[in-house]
Amino acid sequence: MSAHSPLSSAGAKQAEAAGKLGHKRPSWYLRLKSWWNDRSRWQQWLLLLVVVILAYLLPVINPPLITTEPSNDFAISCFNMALYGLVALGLNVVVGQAGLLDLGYIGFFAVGAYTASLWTSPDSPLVHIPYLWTLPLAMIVTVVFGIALGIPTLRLRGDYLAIVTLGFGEIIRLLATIIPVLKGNTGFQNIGRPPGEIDGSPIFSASNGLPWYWFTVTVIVIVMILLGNLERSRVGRAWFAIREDEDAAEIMGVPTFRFKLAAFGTGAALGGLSGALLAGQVGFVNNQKFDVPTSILFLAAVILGGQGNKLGVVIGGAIVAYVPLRFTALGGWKFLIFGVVLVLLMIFRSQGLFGKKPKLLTYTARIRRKVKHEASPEPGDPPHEATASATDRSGIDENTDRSGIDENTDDGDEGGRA
Amino acid sequence: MSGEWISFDFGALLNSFWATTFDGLTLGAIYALVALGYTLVYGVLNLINFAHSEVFIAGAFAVVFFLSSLGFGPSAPTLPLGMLILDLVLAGIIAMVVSGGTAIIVERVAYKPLRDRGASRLAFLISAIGMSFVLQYIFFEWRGPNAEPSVTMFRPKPIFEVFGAIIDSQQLTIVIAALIMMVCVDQVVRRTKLGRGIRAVAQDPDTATLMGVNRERIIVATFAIGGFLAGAAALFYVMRVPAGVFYMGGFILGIKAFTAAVLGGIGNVRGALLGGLLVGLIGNYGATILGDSQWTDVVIFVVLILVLMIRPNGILGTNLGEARV
Amino acid sequence: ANQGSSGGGGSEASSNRVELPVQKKLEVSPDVVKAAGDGKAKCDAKTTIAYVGAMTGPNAQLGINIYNGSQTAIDEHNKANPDCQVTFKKIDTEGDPAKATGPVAQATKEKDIIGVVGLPFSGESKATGGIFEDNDLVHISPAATNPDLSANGWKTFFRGLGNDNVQGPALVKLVDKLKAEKTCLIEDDSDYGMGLAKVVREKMGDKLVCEDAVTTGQKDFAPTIQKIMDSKADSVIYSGYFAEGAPLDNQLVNKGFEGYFIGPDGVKDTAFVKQAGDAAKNTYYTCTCVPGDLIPEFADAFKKVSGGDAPGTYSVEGYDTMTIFLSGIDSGITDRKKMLDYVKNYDGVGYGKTYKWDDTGELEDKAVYGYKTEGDGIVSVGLIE
Amino acid sequence: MPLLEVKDLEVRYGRIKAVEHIDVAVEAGEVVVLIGANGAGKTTTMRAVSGLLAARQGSITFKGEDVTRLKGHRRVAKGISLVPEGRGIFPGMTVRENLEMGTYALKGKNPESEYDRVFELFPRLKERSTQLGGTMSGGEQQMLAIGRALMASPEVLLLDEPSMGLAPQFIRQIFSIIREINSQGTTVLLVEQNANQALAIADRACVLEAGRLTKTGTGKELLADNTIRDVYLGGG
Amino acid sequence: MNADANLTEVAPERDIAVAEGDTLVKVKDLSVVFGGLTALDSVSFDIRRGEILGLIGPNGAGKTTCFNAMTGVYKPSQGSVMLEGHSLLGLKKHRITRLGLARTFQNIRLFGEMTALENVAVGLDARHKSGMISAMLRTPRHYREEKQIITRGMELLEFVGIADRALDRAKDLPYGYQRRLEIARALATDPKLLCLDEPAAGFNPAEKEELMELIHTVRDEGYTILLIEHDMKLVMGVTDRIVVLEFGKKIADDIPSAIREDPAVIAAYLGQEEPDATA
Ligand SMILES: Nc1ncnc2c1ncn2[C@@H]1O[C@H](COP(=O)(O)OP(=O)(O)OP(=O)(O)O)[C@@H](O)[C@H]1O
Ligand SMILES: Nc1ncnc2c1ncn2[C@@H]1O[C@H](COP(=O)(O)OP(=O)(O)OP(=O)(O)O)[C@@H](O)[C@H]1O
Ligand SMILES: [Mg+2]
Ligand SMILES: [Mg+2]
Repeated sequence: MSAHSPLSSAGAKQAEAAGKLGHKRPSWYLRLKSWWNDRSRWQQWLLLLVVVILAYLLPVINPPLITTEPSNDFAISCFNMALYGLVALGLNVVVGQAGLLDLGYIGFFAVGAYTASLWTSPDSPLVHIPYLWTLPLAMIVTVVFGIALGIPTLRLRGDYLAIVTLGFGEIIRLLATIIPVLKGNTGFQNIGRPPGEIDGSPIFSASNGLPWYWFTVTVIVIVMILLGNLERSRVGRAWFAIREDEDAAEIMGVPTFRFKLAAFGTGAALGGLSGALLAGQVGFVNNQKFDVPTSILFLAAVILGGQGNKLGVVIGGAIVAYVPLRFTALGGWKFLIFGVVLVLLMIFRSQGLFGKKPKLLTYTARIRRKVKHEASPEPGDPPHEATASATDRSGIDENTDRSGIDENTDDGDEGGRA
Repeated sequence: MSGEWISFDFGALLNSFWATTFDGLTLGAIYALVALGYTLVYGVLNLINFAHSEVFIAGAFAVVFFLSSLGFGPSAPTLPLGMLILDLVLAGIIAMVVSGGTAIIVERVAYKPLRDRGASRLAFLISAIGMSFVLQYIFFEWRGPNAEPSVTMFRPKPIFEVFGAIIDSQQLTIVIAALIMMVCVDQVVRRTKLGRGIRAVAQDPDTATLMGVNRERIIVATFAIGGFLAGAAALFYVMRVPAGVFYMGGFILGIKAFTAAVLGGIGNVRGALLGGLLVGLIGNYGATILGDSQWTDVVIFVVLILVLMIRPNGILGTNLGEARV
Repeated sequence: ANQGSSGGGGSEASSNRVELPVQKKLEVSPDVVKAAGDGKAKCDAKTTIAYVGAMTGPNAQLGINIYNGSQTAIDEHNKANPDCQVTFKKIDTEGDPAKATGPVAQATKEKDIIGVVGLPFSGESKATGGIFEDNDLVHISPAATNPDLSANGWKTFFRGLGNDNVQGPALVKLVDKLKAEKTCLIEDDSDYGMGLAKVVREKMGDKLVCEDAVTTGQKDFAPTIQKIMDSKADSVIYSGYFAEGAPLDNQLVNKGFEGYFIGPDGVKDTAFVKQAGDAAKNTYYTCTCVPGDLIPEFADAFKKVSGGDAPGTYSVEGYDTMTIFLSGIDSGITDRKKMLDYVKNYDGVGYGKTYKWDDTGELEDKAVYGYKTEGDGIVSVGLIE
Repeated sequence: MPLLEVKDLEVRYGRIKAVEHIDVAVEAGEVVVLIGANGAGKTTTMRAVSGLLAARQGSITFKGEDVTRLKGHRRVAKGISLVPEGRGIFPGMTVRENLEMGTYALKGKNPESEYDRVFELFPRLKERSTQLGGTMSGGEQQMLAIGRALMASPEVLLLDEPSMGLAPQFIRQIFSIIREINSQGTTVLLVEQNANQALAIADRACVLEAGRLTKTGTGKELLADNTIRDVYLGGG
Repeated sequence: MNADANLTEVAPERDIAVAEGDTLVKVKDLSVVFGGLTALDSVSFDIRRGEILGLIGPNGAGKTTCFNAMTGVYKPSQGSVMLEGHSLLGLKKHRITRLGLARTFQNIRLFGEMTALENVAVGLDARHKSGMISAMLRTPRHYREEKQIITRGMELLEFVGIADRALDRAKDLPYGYQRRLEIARALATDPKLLCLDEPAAGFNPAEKEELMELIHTVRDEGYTILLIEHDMKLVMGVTDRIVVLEFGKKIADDIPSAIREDPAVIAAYLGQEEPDATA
């Protein structure tokens, strides 16, 4: 789509909207952001810590109004929210970072779930291994699937890739039905769980969402740190460049195919991990729910949260999981409302709730100092200075907001090592 | 099923080759009509109109309501041929109007505001998905989860035999009517001013405006044409699949139609036709060779992947992306 | 059982079809246990029985049939027993195994719930049986038919109906009764459909001339129909649900098929008749469910709850299972352990069958009824075995 | 009364003000040239006049009629035609189809003579009439864009840097073409970096700097202006 | 490698197999055919290390096509391109870039949403090695490379004169800055040969002047440059040698002053010199 829209009767108002709307922040966002930037480093860390602790305590606090009870056990709901968050985090690598439209992400999720089932459920003829081992195994298996799908198809552009991935997801689901060892609708029961018992009953049980939730949140925190590291590296930049202009990226020396495959593989691994976690918590896996609408829901989670923003997509995932659990009683209406919300959100905030451009360089604070230091015009500067940049002329300076370079380290990934 | 989960039985296909073929073509003609809607909108806006499947099913609901209000029911009516044709044409027109209207509503609600704000492509996709949800669950809340009671328009009668396979009146009606429509659309896109406008907006909306093309009108017209074709497809669908009209009915068919559009080369009108027929055939052949209907979609998607590996832009698609650097 | 006499001998022509006579009346045993009890029960007002299962989503209808049956029982009970007002709680799973653990965990957490009617579907039952087991909460499924469910060693699981191993042979028997010679077996991809098909396949022997499998959501069945027509079968057993069964039957008849279409309880739904239209005339059904509409007093009470709808598939089971819990409460039971014992040792007559379970939670009474299409409804043709 | 009059125009991109207080009047039959450094707002002005961008403030009148709120395609029908910066070739249409698009706004007719005229001006286009527009070379696309605008026989032709990417010989040709169509009665509003040649054919010229109009005068006046010479004419 | 003390890092020490003045790139018998159209017809020329070679010719002569064939965008139907004696044919585009051939685009193709510095970083990454693991675990190499991006990236931006907007989105930059950023990004890949496709398009004479200086400075830094440009003043002022194409064929290859006088070139391309004002 072109960024410009033709003139309509809306006239000036529309010109205002054209092009830039995606980057216009509502004032609460700006205010929050500048407030955050004003905190000192240790204050930010402390606040982050509080937020993380609050996140861990969420199911224990079980806040009224927010709780999904009495329809759904809140701890299990929290686990589902976290799980969707993890899924969104993985899909975000593919869609948000590398710009590859994947409508069949559910396929990887399914492969992960089946991996956990096949190696732990008594219904499976395979050798059984401890559940925790299936998590890395699921990641490995899905990466293999991801690469097997990616090699022939990653040459495809945009929507062609989208339909092929959609097809892949469907093939996985249908094969789960057709291939007898995958037990179709009958499914696998009594899938393994992490070890540990209290008073003779297992810590990780299907009915106790709390340990599962904590476990998943911990996984999310680790994954976010690792992905944050990736983002601010050669890999993250390559993904972003591919998303912007694949041909140009290739010509600038980015091995686009390899990096696309890497994105696909990373996404697949996280999808597989999520699937294995779901299998463990529910303890039962069959061919239901690995369908296209769920896959699309995953995508919606990413866009809703704001593709590119890790924390944002996790929240997006949590919202997508939460709404149906909270409003179970509404029946079909909840999907209707969900649809309306999606449309409205895209109209009024097409970048998603927390959309922002990721930072792509490691030394964020240092650059800013450097640039500030060097920005003072030199005598020999070209007369471009005189023609004044667009932003110089504008009333409101949005630059700091857009530059993608801020002092803060939102995911806490830098300070620890820098 | 028992035993080996995959086995190839080409004999089964040979036995009923022509019957399978004709049936695949009939089904494919319906896919093609819906695929055209995807392809036209893709052509003009470069986006997958995810809500097109609901545009289609809206028409199908209209057909069912209209025909049952005329007294059509589970058993084939005993009407004089002229009356029957009149009723069916009327039903088709109503379906086209309903589908076309739905398409325009989708455009105005889910796309126009985004266009005015210069949203990203993905935003359009999500908005379309949102709209698709909305329509689906409007149907769901309104009509419940079950399919509509069937209306039978006529009992298919054998018309003639080709290679030992019987072609019945239903197949013939669907294929001929669908082909006529598709040829018309192809001609409209190729030869008329509207068609040129559609192509221009597709390739460069701003320059199209500079040529005097009313972009908004072209977009609405494109959605409307896509809707009309979906409406026509809906009539044939109800004719062929009487108990198939329910809130998810569009979604299921939509994915295949969309696959067909991509297979043929999305954005390409003839590609949609070719893709539709191919998807119908491939599905039927695959299910026959592999022995189970469950294989239908697997075979379709596998063929899609294979074709795209060889022709990354679909069978008739052209690649403009790499033309110049 | 009241069986009809067989008609002529020919199998293919519709004129020679065997018509099994309609069952007009269902004998209700004088000993039937009703929800009202003796009217003198006393209990804690917080005592709760829950229905856990689909209330919304695409599979909601079956759930609605069931909890309306249960609601009928509760209403009857609470009206007759002013000192024992049992609370009825409905918890929605949407029939989805992945979503069911949350609601079930919630149900087991609420200590006032001492018995559960549910879960209706086999998949969700598999996913959650362990949770009930861990919490000693007894649940009686009024609809799940997968035989494996009782093989888990769960002590809290009971089934208010015969499983697929009961219904499968009944399907075969029905084919025999109809004097059909060549049968095609079409299964869907559900646990239910595949499980039943397995039993049918074993029992059917030489009569089985073709097989095919379809997928949930499929609405166009051209290759399947081609196969059936090629095989010259005079009967089709469709092992699945009506949503796919109806269009299949309809398209089959449109292509000139003149034999029988036979389906299990998943097909037995008035929606099937509506959707298949005239084609449904060829359809017979089996069901381990009791024809509730032949029990006028139940049917009348049910309609008051349902807002006028006649009892549907498993409505009677909904009533009967709830009644078992209510009679337990009336007898003074206040906790889960005792309720579990009560159900385990229960031996009573319900509207349609005798409720007494073996060690695994399977019903000993294995009644299967036959049904057929008549007009735009479904009527019983009596017990098959 | 001027044929085309821009008064106090202000255009923004989002919150960014691109141009303000722009006043340009083009009399019928004139060639008016806009010059200015990169980013001065020339393209923005042209796009606003042709209706691709909305005016935030100010007015645009054409033949006495206020067209400020008129949609872009309607302005084309009235006789305002723009050859955009970046050429705006339809990449998937052949050269001939691209030219045909030029006649879109003309009611029905499709005059062969127009093709002949364009083909005569640009023989390369005739040679390549079935090549896809998107595969033409940079300069060839520029010819196509100008040829396409001529197909519509507009009353006012807006040209945004028509010489960009053209070989020197060809640039001269383009300027003589501009003079020719001007002499045939088409009014021209021209944006050029090639200020020397542009000013030479201009009746009047305006200088844009940082979104504002800083100088106007006849072509000759500006050619002689020292500061202009230094910056835009390359001291030559 | 060069004298300018405070800019030494802009053109880092690199092993280039050939000496100053020797043939760096050899284009031999290169042909590109589109359908029936021979866009490039057996073109041969050498590019010597350290020179600025101009590539001119009428519109549609095949200049961009020649670039595209050299950088792997088009597959030549015949002929070869050798860099330091190694053939580039059949190599992936990113390989060619890494081997030392960088380019800018006739139509600007920056990564619009990325900042100027990040755009340059992508170019610098072509020489970097850290992969997934190294980035995820932040190995010392990762830190080293990231530090290099800041120092060298900023130096490059400064070098082309746009360091003041280093943190702005590329698509918000003025046109001239974008053109310069393209050059900086290409330089970041440490090219042995830098190919510029009409870098001055859309510039006014004053801006062209500056660009000319910039190109000179780049060369003085030790880069070799291949330049496509239609502005004769710029081409004549900056190049050491000029190759002229017409209809896909090479019609001349000489020093600027000779080209200016070459009758074939005048006929095909330059046209008769005449005073502008009377055109
Ligand atoms: N789509 C856009 N979004 C934001 N700012 C823009 C956009 N297009 C142009 N600008 C800004 O508006 C100002 C005017 O740009 P414009 O393209 O009109 O300049 P110009 O005079 O045509 O320059 P050039 O000689 O480079 O063509 C510039 O500062 C530019 O950065
Ligand atoms: N993909 C293609 N298909 C067909 N013809 C092409 C293709 N690409 C280029 N051409 C043709 O090849 C010829 C050479 O094009 P090229 O882009 O190399 O010219 P150029 O010398 O760069 O011209 P300019 O100065 O106008 O940019 C042109 O006539 C062009 O139309
Ligand atoms: Mg401009
Ligand atoms: Mg070129």
